[in-house]
Amino acid sequence: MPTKRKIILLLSPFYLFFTLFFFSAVLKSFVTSLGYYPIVGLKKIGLQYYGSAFHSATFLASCERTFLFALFSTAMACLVGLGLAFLFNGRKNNFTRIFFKIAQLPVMLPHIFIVLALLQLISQTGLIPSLLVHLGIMSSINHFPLLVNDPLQIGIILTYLWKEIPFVIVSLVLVLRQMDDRYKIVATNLGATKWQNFWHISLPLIQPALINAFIINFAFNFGSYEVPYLLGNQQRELLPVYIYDLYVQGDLTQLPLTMSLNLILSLFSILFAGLLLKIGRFLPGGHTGGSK
Amino acid sequence: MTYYLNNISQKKGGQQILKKVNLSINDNSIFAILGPSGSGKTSLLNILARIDHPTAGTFTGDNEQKPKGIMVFQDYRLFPHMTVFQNIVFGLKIKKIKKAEIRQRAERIMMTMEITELAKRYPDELSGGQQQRVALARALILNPSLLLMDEPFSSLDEGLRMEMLDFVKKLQQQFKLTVIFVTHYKTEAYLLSNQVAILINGQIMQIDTPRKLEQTPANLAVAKFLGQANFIQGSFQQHQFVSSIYTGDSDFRGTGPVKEATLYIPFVGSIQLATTAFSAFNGEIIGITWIGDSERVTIAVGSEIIYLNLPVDSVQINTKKQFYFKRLPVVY
Amino acid sequence: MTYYLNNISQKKGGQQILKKVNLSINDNSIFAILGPSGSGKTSLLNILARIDHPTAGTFTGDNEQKPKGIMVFQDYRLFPHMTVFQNIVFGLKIKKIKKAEIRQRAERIMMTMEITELAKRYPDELSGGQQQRVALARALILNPSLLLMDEPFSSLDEGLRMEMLDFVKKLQQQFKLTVIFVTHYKTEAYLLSNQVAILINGQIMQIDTPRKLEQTPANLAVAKFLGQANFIQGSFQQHQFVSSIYTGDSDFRGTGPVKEATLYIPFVGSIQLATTAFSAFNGEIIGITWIGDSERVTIAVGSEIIYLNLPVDSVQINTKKQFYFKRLPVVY
Amino acid sequence: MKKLTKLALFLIFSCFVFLPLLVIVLLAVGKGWNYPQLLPQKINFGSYFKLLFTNHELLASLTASISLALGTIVLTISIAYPTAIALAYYQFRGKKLLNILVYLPLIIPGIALLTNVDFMMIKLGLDGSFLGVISIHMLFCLSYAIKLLVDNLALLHNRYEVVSRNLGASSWQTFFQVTLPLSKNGLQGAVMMTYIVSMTQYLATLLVGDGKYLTLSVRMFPFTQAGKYKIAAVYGVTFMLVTLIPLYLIDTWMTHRERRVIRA
Amino acid sequence: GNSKDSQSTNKLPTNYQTALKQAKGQTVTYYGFGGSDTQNRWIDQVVTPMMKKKGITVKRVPMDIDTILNKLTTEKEANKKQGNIDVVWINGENFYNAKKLGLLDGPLNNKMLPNMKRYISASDPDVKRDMATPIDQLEVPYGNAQFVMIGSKKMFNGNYPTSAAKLLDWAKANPGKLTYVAPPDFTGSAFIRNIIYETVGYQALNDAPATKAGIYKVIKPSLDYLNELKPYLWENGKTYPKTTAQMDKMFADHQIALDFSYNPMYAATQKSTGQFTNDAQTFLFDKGTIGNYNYLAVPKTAPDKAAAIVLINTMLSKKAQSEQLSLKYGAAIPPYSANKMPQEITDKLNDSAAKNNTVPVKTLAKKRIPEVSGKKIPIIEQLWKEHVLNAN
Ligand SMILES: Nc1ncnc2c1ncn2[C@@H]1O[C@H](COP(=O)(O)OP(=O)(O)OP(=O)(O)O)[C@@H](O)[C@H]1O
Ligand SMILES: Nc1ncnc2c1ncn2[C@@H]1O[C@H](COP(=O)(O)OP(=O)(O)OP(=O)(O)O)[C@@H](O)[C@H]1O
Ligand SMILES: [Mg+2]
Ligand SMILES: [Mg+2]
Repeated sequence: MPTKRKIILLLSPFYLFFTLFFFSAVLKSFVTSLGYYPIVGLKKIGLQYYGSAFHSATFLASCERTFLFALFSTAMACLVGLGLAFLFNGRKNNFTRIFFKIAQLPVMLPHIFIVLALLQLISQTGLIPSLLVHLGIMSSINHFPLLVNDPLQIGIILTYLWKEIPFVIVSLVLVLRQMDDRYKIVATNLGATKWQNFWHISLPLIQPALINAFIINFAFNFGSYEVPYLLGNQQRELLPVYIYDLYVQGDLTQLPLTMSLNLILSLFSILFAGLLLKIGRFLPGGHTGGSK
Repeated sequence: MTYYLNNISQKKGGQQILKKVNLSINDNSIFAILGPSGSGKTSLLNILARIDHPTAGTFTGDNEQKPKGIMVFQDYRLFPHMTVFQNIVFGLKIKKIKKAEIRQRAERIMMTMEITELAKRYPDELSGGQQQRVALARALILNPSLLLMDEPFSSLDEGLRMEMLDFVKKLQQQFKLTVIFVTHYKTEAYLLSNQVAILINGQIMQIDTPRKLEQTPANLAVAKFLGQANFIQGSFQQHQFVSSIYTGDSDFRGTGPVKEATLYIPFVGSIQLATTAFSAFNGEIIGITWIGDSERVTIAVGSEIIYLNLPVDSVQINTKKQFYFKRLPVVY
Repeated sequence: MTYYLNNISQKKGGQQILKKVNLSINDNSIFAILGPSGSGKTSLLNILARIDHPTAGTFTGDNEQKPKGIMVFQDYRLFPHMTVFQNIVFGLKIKKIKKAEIRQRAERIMMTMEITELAKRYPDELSGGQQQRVALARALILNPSLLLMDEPFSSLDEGLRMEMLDFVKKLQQQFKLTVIFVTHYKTEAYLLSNQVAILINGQIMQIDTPRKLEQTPANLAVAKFLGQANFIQGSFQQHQFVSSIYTGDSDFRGTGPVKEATLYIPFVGSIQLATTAFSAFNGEIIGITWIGDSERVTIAVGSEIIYLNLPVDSVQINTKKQFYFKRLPVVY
Repeated sequence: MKKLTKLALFLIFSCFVFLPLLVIVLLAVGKGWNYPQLLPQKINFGSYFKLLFTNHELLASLTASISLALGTIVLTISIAYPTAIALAYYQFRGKKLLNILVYLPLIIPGIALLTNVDFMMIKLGLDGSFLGVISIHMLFCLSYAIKLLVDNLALLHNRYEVVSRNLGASSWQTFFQVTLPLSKNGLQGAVMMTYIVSMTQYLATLLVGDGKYLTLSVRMFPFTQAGKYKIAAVYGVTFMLVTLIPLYLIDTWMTHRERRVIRA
Repeated sequence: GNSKDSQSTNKLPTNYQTALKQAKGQTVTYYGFGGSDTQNRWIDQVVTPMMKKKGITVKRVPMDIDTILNKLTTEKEANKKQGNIDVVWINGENFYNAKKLGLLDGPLNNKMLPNMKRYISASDPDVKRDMATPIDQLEVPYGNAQFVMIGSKKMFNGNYPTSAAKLLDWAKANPGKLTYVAPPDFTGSAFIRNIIYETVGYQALNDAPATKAGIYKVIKPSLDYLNELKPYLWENGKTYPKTTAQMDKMFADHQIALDFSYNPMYAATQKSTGQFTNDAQTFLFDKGTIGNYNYLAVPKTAPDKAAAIVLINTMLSKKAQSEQLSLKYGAAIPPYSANKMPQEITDKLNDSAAKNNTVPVKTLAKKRIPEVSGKKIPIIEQLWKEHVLNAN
């Protein structure tokens, strides 16, 4: 059968739904961001909103801060998740099976829950400081470092880690399960140590999955406002919160600006994702060609 | 140094797939293990490579307590994410050998394997035989003191196979390697090694030189495995083999009930037209197939059909001939 | 019905791996394609099975416009999630054939393949040869009108291989199948088929009967591929071949410059000790290796070394002998 | 020694996961939990269940949530599978672009997207309809589903599909007999993520659902956002139960049936 | 409302009787913030049964007003004639926007709403203006809110800081024991406005032009005050709680001494569910606190306006409002005009204030300061962010 027709057939549902619901919506927000929002009388089309965004020092500073923050928290999640996935990917072992089930738990719950629980746990009157005081490890709860709304955004990072480490584990283990240890056996036989094995064989083989998980998490960490809104530090405001605040002020004439900021943020994420995919293709493991 | 396999047994899926294998293999030699499909060859090599643990028994060396062989896998197992070059140098890179040396060694071995132009390809862009050569190169480049090869030439054509065989032999002599290699293809075994063990059904049946093996297989199983032979049913009575095509003296090696004996007539080297002291049978030539270096001749002896490989043009179809055993025929 | 391959070309990774292949294959026959590793055999079969598209050319049949062969894959490709039984009956199940019939056909073929006891196992619990037999069974059970086999016996031992060959032959006759099979192992090709095509470097070099192929390869490439031969460099002057070991008449088939010609002396069937009209050379026997059905004899002729396969015990080591061509020697 | 570190890591990780969950459960069933009390003064599971079963809305929300989730799963998988197959098996023009496109719904912030999607839905006459709501849920699940499937499918490539087609199976037969079982792990992941993402959609459900689909999340999120800890926790525990139980059942069933490792 | 069959219901009925007749058998959909369990309970347990008696089913959709407005705007943009929202809970800034975009239907007048006529006098400022936006009969008040302080008796030793100055003094003496929710949180923002009223007065702010520069000039002293207070706040004012919930918890745990709420009975309801200890005490600033109303409105796209009218009238009824006085329904004060307040409600209010140890209604009414224009609020928040939060 002609492959071309087959591919068109395979992709048409995706493109159909994407065009209907997604591209059209994005297009509309793009048009709005250009300043065309007739319902409030804005009809002048131009790049003025983009221009003002790039001239705003707050915005740019927030951009940089958010990028570093997202990069760091995503990298942490991926690193820890990767390590744990490797330690516990066996399927025969009951112990690792239980581990996998536990790891699935956080994936299933919305972020908002962990925010709620974290506030109960690590705010200064939370369970953990109380426990430390009770146990005599700390003399007063005031010595407990501020972990919520703190300048280092530890609260947000913890929330993201709680959700994302398991996500990384789950997506990697699903791949690792499929990939038996045949190549590991070969490498060991050729003299590779455990570490070399990990570095040269296992890691490249799951590299595409890892990059995927990284991009998904990064996009979330970079673009979502819910958690930073609740747990973030107001002085070091993250970009999504900055945009959200602008949005909820309820001034509809500001909507084009909000949209342009959102689109700038998205564009940045897209470029970064593209870059990561590109890098991934050149890194070891970029060519798997279907493991044989 | 000598390697010892002591009473190695292996069980899998409730089945005994290796049964008390005992072998001692001199170092600096090539040792072939020949056996039919499913006889346990791969399983045995896996144990020698310490990829698998035997359920019983040990594999030891004179000096080393735990020798470990480098393996060429039957199913190649090239790393799918590495190019041919990367695959080949993997073992060297792991050992942190200098780049220049790696490059040089890789180039040499790729030249020998005729895969130099493939260096940048990925395994899924190679033909079967090319993959097998890369797998070979990946192990050979390490000059391992103990090299294990699992049917390493099965996908190669005759010409390449011979070159590879020569190369392995040279390498073995140059670096004083010990090579244990497994095959189902007896010519290969005979060409490479002077010591061949026959593994059938998880048991070592015979260890001998190729010639001895062919002429006097230890038992019927070996004889049948070596193939290219006629097996004539008969009985063994009063020190005589009795059957429809031949009755007379024989070299009896059977263990089974005397009532049922089998006469072993290999296609090659057992029967000739020139007269000897051992008259065999009189038969009619009913078919001749040309098979390259000789002719496969189909002979009807009474109601039995016998096949022999005879020199080209030594008999004509539809003629009758008297055949002779070269020596006393073997009966099991 | 006849199948036609019309000018099939294939390009991959910037390389021309099949070059205008033209073939016509009669139905109800077994057609063998023989070629060295990497010559494009698998690529060609993939096109015949319509797994791959040629960059140019077509594959057609007399009645069918788009014939499609059922393939036995070189790397087996057993479905890893199915048992041996499920793998074997896959094609039948797909066709919604009755359970009872499926069961019966499967049992018969498993018996022939000697894999009946493996029915409930999964592919990763099988040895290499067992996997190959399952792969064969999976295709053969369908009695496909066009069967494509890619090195289907490479992992089987001699005995099994012969049985399988017989089985395929019988099946082919019984169901009037057309079988195209690919191998690098020439004996296999010769045994199964009377029409053998030689594919080298993506080109069909010769289509002939086995005997013709061996005796008069169309060109040097074919000769070299068929292997088991000595190639003596010399020149072709005034209708005479001139070289250090032999100078005289020859059957010249070369195309190249006359200055450089090559004398083709296969190990088998070209040279004998008995006197003929074509005196070859006088050499000293410097080595004898026993290779099963004959002896590989190493002969020093001046400074050249020549190998021949001679009947066992026909020469003694360290003796000199006069050798004769059986017929006019071929020179390229 | 190594076993010990592994065990230690396991325990740390378990604490990391369970501590917050424990807090939520305690919040849901406890009463009077103020500093410096370590644990709630009273723990009363009865009150939780009473709240659960006397809440007449809960059952309706559950039905809404689950039917939407199931609908989303069907829609998402039926779009994600072909797309993933194309991405994992074939080379075609625009593949790189598609690879990035797939991430877009995750990348573009909800603010920029939701009202505009709602606009489109109104224009298409789909707002307030089941199809409309599962379509927007699908939009957010699609990235996960496709990526998880691609990761998995790419491992085996289409080697076995080729065999199946060659042996005479139709596209559909091949899909159900070969592709599906071989990518079971990826499918499981995709279904799981889709279920979860659909269950947790709040704004999208409200906006596009036109208030007709009052799912568990729709009812719960105002409380969590308003920081009504206790009632949020009650909903949260319920949410956990209805998410975890079916997903664990699926997982157990899958691993149970899966007698064989699918080797890449 | 599933009333697509009857065209007539898509227009506002002319009077209550017609509305009642038309609405019979219909479903009315109420959209409002769903995060208040007491409010939800009131609608579910009090209003819904009352409506049921009138043959009308109530459906409550929990959606916050920002989202509702969004939805309505989108519907208007997409030219949708009939939506799914019958009644919305709206106020202040959002009303300003909704009105500007012409999303709301009206007039909602006395003819249509007998209970409005009965209990609310048209001259009430809160019926005329919502955050300085003229109401023009586009919304109807249904709940009364006033900003109150909740202090810890123990920590303040019974001596509550009833002015900004006292608050500052106390903060200096007890550093780290105060904080406020960061704007744009609703209460946090209100606290800042209340401080502005304390320091520069309502009138000054109300008169200031709605520009950043204009407001800054006026509220500079207030910002200075907040900056002076800053180092004595929790975590030295480097960070602030983000939600009232967070602040409530800090207060409950006695980490801070002062909490705020827009509901005068908030402390009482919190105590009744065990979230606050008995130590919590409600008080006001001497100069007064901000008061505003919660309003109801009917969108132009409402599918069943007759039922909407009935619902609004029912929510305004004496029965509903007096039920709402109990703690489990949030103890919200009715929006009734002081002179039209039924005696039994007044009694109940006084009774409850005494029992729950809160500020009496009279006092509340006396110390009520109106809201400023909704347009100014984001500007104030912006200024706070620049000059207080991010000031070094
Ligand atoms: N996991 C397993 N469970 C059950 N039986 C197994 C398993 N693995 C291998 N076997 C059986 O063990 C026997 C030996 O297998 P092995 O792979 O060693 O054979 P082999 O000699 O290498 O054969 P071949 O030449 O066909 O590769 C076979 O009969 C095989 O079916
Ligand atoms: N994807 C690819 N890209 C580039 N070259 C390829 C690709 N696939 C195959 N080739 C090359 O095409 C040639 C023919 O391959 P093919 O697999 O047909 O060989 P073959 O005759 O089957 O060899 P073998 O006997 O070793 O299996 C080989 O040289 C191979 O390297
Ligand atoms: Mg094997
Ligand atoms: Mg091939």
